[in-house]
Amino acid sequence: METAKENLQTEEFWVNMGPQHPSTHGVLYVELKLSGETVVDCIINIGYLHRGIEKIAENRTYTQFMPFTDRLDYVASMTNNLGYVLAVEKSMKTEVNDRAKYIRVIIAELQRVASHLVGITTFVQDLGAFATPLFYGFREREKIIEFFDELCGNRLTYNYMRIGGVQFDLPKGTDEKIKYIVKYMRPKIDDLESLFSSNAIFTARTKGIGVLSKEKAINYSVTGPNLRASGVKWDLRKDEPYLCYDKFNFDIPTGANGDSWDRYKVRIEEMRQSLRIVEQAIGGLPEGDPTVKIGRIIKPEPGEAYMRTEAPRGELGFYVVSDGSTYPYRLKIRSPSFSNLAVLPELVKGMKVADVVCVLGSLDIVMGDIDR
Amino acid sequence: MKNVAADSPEKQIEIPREALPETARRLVSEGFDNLHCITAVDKKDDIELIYTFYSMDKHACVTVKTRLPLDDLNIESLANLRRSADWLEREVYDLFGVKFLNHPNLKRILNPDDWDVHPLRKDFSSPDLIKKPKS
Amino acid sequence: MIKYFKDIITGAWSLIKGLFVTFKNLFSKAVTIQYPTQKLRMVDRYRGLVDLRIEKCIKCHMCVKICPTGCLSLVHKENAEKKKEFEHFKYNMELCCFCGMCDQVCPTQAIYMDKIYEIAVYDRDKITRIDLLNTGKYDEWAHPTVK
Amino acid sequence: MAVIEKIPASGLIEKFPGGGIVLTTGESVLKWSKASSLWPLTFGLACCAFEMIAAGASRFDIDRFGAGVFRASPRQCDVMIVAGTICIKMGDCMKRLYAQMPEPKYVIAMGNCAVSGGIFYHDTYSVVKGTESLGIPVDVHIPGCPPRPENLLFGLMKLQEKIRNEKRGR
Amino acid sequence: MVSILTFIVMVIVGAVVLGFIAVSAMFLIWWERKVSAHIQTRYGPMRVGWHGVLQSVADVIKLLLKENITPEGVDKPVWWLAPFFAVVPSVMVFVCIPFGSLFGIDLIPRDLNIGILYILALTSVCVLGIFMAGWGSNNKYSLLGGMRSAAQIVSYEVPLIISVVTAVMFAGTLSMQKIVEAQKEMWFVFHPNMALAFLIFVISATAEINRTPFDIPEAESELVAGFHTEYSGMKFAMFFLGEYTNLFIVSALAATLFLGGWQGPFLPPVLWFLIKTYGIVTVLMWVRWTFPRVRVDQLMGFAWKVLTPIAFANLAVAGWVLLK
Repeated sequence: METAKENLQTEEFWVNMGPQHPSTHGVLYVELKLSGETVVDCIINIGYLHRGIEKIAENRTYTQFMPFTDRLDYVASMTNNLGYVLAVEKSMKTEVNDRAKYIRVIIAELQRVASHLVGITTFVQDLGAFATPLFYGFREREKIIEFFDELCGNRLTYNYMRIGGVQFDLPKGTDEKIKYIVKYMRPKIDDLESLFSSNAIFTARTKGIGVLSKEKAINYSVTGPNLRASGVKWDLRKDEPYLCYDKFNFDIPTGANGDSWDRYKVRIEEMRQSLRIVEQAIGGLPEGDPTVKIGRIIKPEPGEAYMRTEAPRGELGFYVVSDGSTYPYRLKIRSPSFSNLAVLPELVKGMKVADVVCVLGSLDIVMGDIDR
Repeated sequence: MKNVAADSPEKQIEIPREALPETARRLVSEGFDNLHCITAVDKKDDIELIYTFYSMDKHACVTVKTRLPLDDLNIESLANLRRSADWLEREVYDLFGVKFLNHPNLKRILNPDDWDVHPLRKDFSSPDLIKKPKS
Repeated sequence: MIKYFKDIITGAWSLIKGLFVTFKNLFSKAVTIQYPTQKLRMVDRYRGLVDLRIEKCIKCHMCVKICPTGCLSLVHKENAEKKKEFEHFKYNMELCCFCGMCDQVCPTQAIYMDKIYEIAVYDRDKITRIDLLNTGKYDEWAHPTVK
Repeated sequence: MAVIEKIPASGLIEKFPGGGIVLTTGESVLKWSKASSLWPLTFGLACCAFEMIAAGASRFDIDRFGAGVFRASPRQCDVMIVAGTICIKMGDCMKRLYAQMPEPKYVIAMGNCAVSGGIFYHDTYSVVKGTESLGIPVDVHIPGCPPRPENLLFGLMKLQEKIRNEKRGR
Repeated sequence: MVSILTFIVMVIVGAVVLGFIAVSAMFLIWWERKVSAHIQTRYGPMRVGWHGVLQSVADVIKLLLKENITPEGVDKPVWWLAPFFAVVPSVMVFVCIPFGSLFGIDLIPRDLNIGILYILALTSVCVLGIFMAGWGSNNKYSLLGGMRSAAQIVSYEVPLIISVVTAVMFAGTLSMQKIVEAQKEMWFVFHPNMALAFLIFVISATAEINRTPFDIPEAESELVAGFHTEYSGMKFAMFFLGEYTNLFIVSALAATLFLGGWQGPFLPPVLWFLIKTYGIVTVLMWVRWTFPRVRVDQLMGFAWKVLTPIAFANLAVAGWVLLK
């Protein structure tokens, strides 16, 4: 038997995953070096969706650039809008009024729920539960999307936030609608959880897979739910509160091990916390006009501003350098998925092919966010 | 430069490029262990590199800036100190052409490998780039 | 040994719980909108195609200036009585990003976004240079038919 | 929340060729089968991919048209829905995917980016100006940024119409 | 004269069986699409025929019309034969599936006295087609899929056969018809031993026919389409046909061995048989559209560490019960 094993010739081979592959969440290209089913090496190639948004920003006025932020992380357009307007407002040293802040918080948190629904269910889809969880997630998400549709007239690219406020005030009867969404969403999240969390197959597939330690997470500058799953209690909404997040009660869920299971669990818990914030915000919504008149032409002082916000996928930073004209001199987008994806080769070495898909799904990346 | 610890949440320091590895090492040892972002700005005659470090314990952020003249775009890489620098430096190399010395794998990351232009430079031009008509 | 059996039983029970969720959904009502026979009513703020109320337009070029994609092109001339007249007002639907900036910026609400959303063409030329001054330009898409 | 309007049955309802009577030419049966079983390629590029999934999901349900079988392998699909921005790096892969599809094959360009480059037409260095500029023939263009799922379904019906009316020998 | 008559009967029986297989596979595809759609709270095919009943017909005609691509570098003979190897054994199995009786004629093409053995032997051949497809495609995904399939079937054959042996022990015969008749008083599934064997049979049969949660050979989210990645048109349709025929066969086997086959009150036997079979098919579909897929090593672990020992223990207990 021994000799037979010695004489057996084995060879490692490369497998290309992507750019067109059902579970790369877009156009990611992963090269895997396999020995049998085990991953020996993993190389990530990105840039298949690099649209040069940073270059476009230099040729658009501050207002005109707004629609382009929608197309960065297209699963969570509202939070991109928010990050951008906050950065420009910081460079202009203006602040919006309370009503606008509350509206922004409500919108951003609903968007987080919608985004996590997609994140979790595509993850489970990657694990092989074909279509059913994904469609449940989309069915629930559709409630929020329909609300956004009513709010600003589009389903995916909202272009809702404005420098100095928001485009429209909330339509009539929004209170009830949002309360209905919150009421509707809670049992549905429980349903999703009972479909996955207790499921023996799901547990076996995710527990202990792709363990991201605390040190490694910080070393790679991983942010968002992925960082919190590694046990770091860090959330910009609590630690560096922007808008009016300091007025709300909510918890930051953290994981213990940093494996795929924790990343999934943190997202589920975050949706519940987001609903809590929405509920508080809609209760304390101040009256007034949600826009500040700052003039049609936006012209920040020469200088620079860096603003980080907590997007659903992690810390989204906008670095605005202005030279006193109506066009940004340079706009850098520090996208969360970019850093989160970089950690993948570390996590998958020595694992099975199926685990690569699992880890990739649990990192919850969006290619538009990575390639910009 | 002495007292980088947090008295204000955001602190900027400007250093010559030779001092970057040393500064970075000190910042990391002082707890600013999250190299959050590396980016560059083309200031026409030189390129400004911006490193953002921050510390989760101290709730503080330090921005390190350094300038490179256009004819000598070389700087020591931080990829061996902080792993997050790996991709971020590749991105800066791709878009601005700054060469990071001792980088483990300095290849283009976003644009095709066979390009030799750096699109975010102010003097960049390409046949694919159609200017929007100014009105 | 006891753990072995316990694992199997708890595992099986967890799978059955999952089956219950799908079973519940199997007999709940479908949420589908059966598109050609049922349609969603577009909301008031819906951003469909860009349209123009010709008589309201004062040719101020605000919409052209604000457009992030450069899909509108307006040329006007002045007639004998120093009144502005259209030379052309073209709309390139191919480039439009339906952001609603023109709608928002227009001082007289002349340019607006209507509620047409069913647009599909075989030939691109149909949507590249749409004459906004032509009143019947969207008739085909306002009442879509399939043969 | 959303208001659903009932539209009286019109030309949009499909019938079995021959108007319900199974007495029809072989040609029209073949066309009918091609039109009612368009399997799309699982191929999302950017934002529009999410509206494509939404069209496949429970609310809009593209499967009603027989087009819900998203195949991951280009060898088994009939229609490529180009959903999103095509970048220069991706262009070659697109051409290869199109070449790998078996005849008869159809292409739907979904969203302005796939039609012409759309919002990314100006001032960018890495975006292909539409599917047609890659040399891939497009059957139906669906403008929108992104188009609503209903619009994708409408485009699909337009494609079915095109297949039903096409001359022999494609 | 007699030989000509036998020949005609053979042709008729063959045509009926083939027709039944085609119709049944098409029905199952439509049924699966409907069941999955309603699980996902949507409608599924609606627009061709009443609730889309003609959907599968359209699909099949279209698949037959598609271009048949032979990629460069495939191993031609293996590549061409693979779809046939995936379908032909499943068709041959129909020789001894007892459908019951209609107008006094037993609806079983030939009641072999080693029926169950014959069926088990043939179902194992199906894996050869999958493995050949994986090997011949000259595609790494296909190769991985084929390898996985081979490993999987070898493992799951063991608990499957042992659970079948339990049933055979209770019936005391290998003939399918007699196994059904042995359940005249009580269906085997109501016996505790056999209930367990039934569960084991259904689980390992799911693995045998590569359905979720054991669909690792074609694992869409990992291997694109697994062993049939490179197949198009007609050949792909044959794999599809084979898959759904196999689904029917294992359900029919489960119904025959454990649920009393065509036996039942009031309704004609054929109807009983079909109701039971399609009931099990529906349950398998329900399972498929609910669960994620297991990983390849977990799959093996489950077969060898859980199913096989329990099946053996069950067999031993059954033997003791019978001897008593």
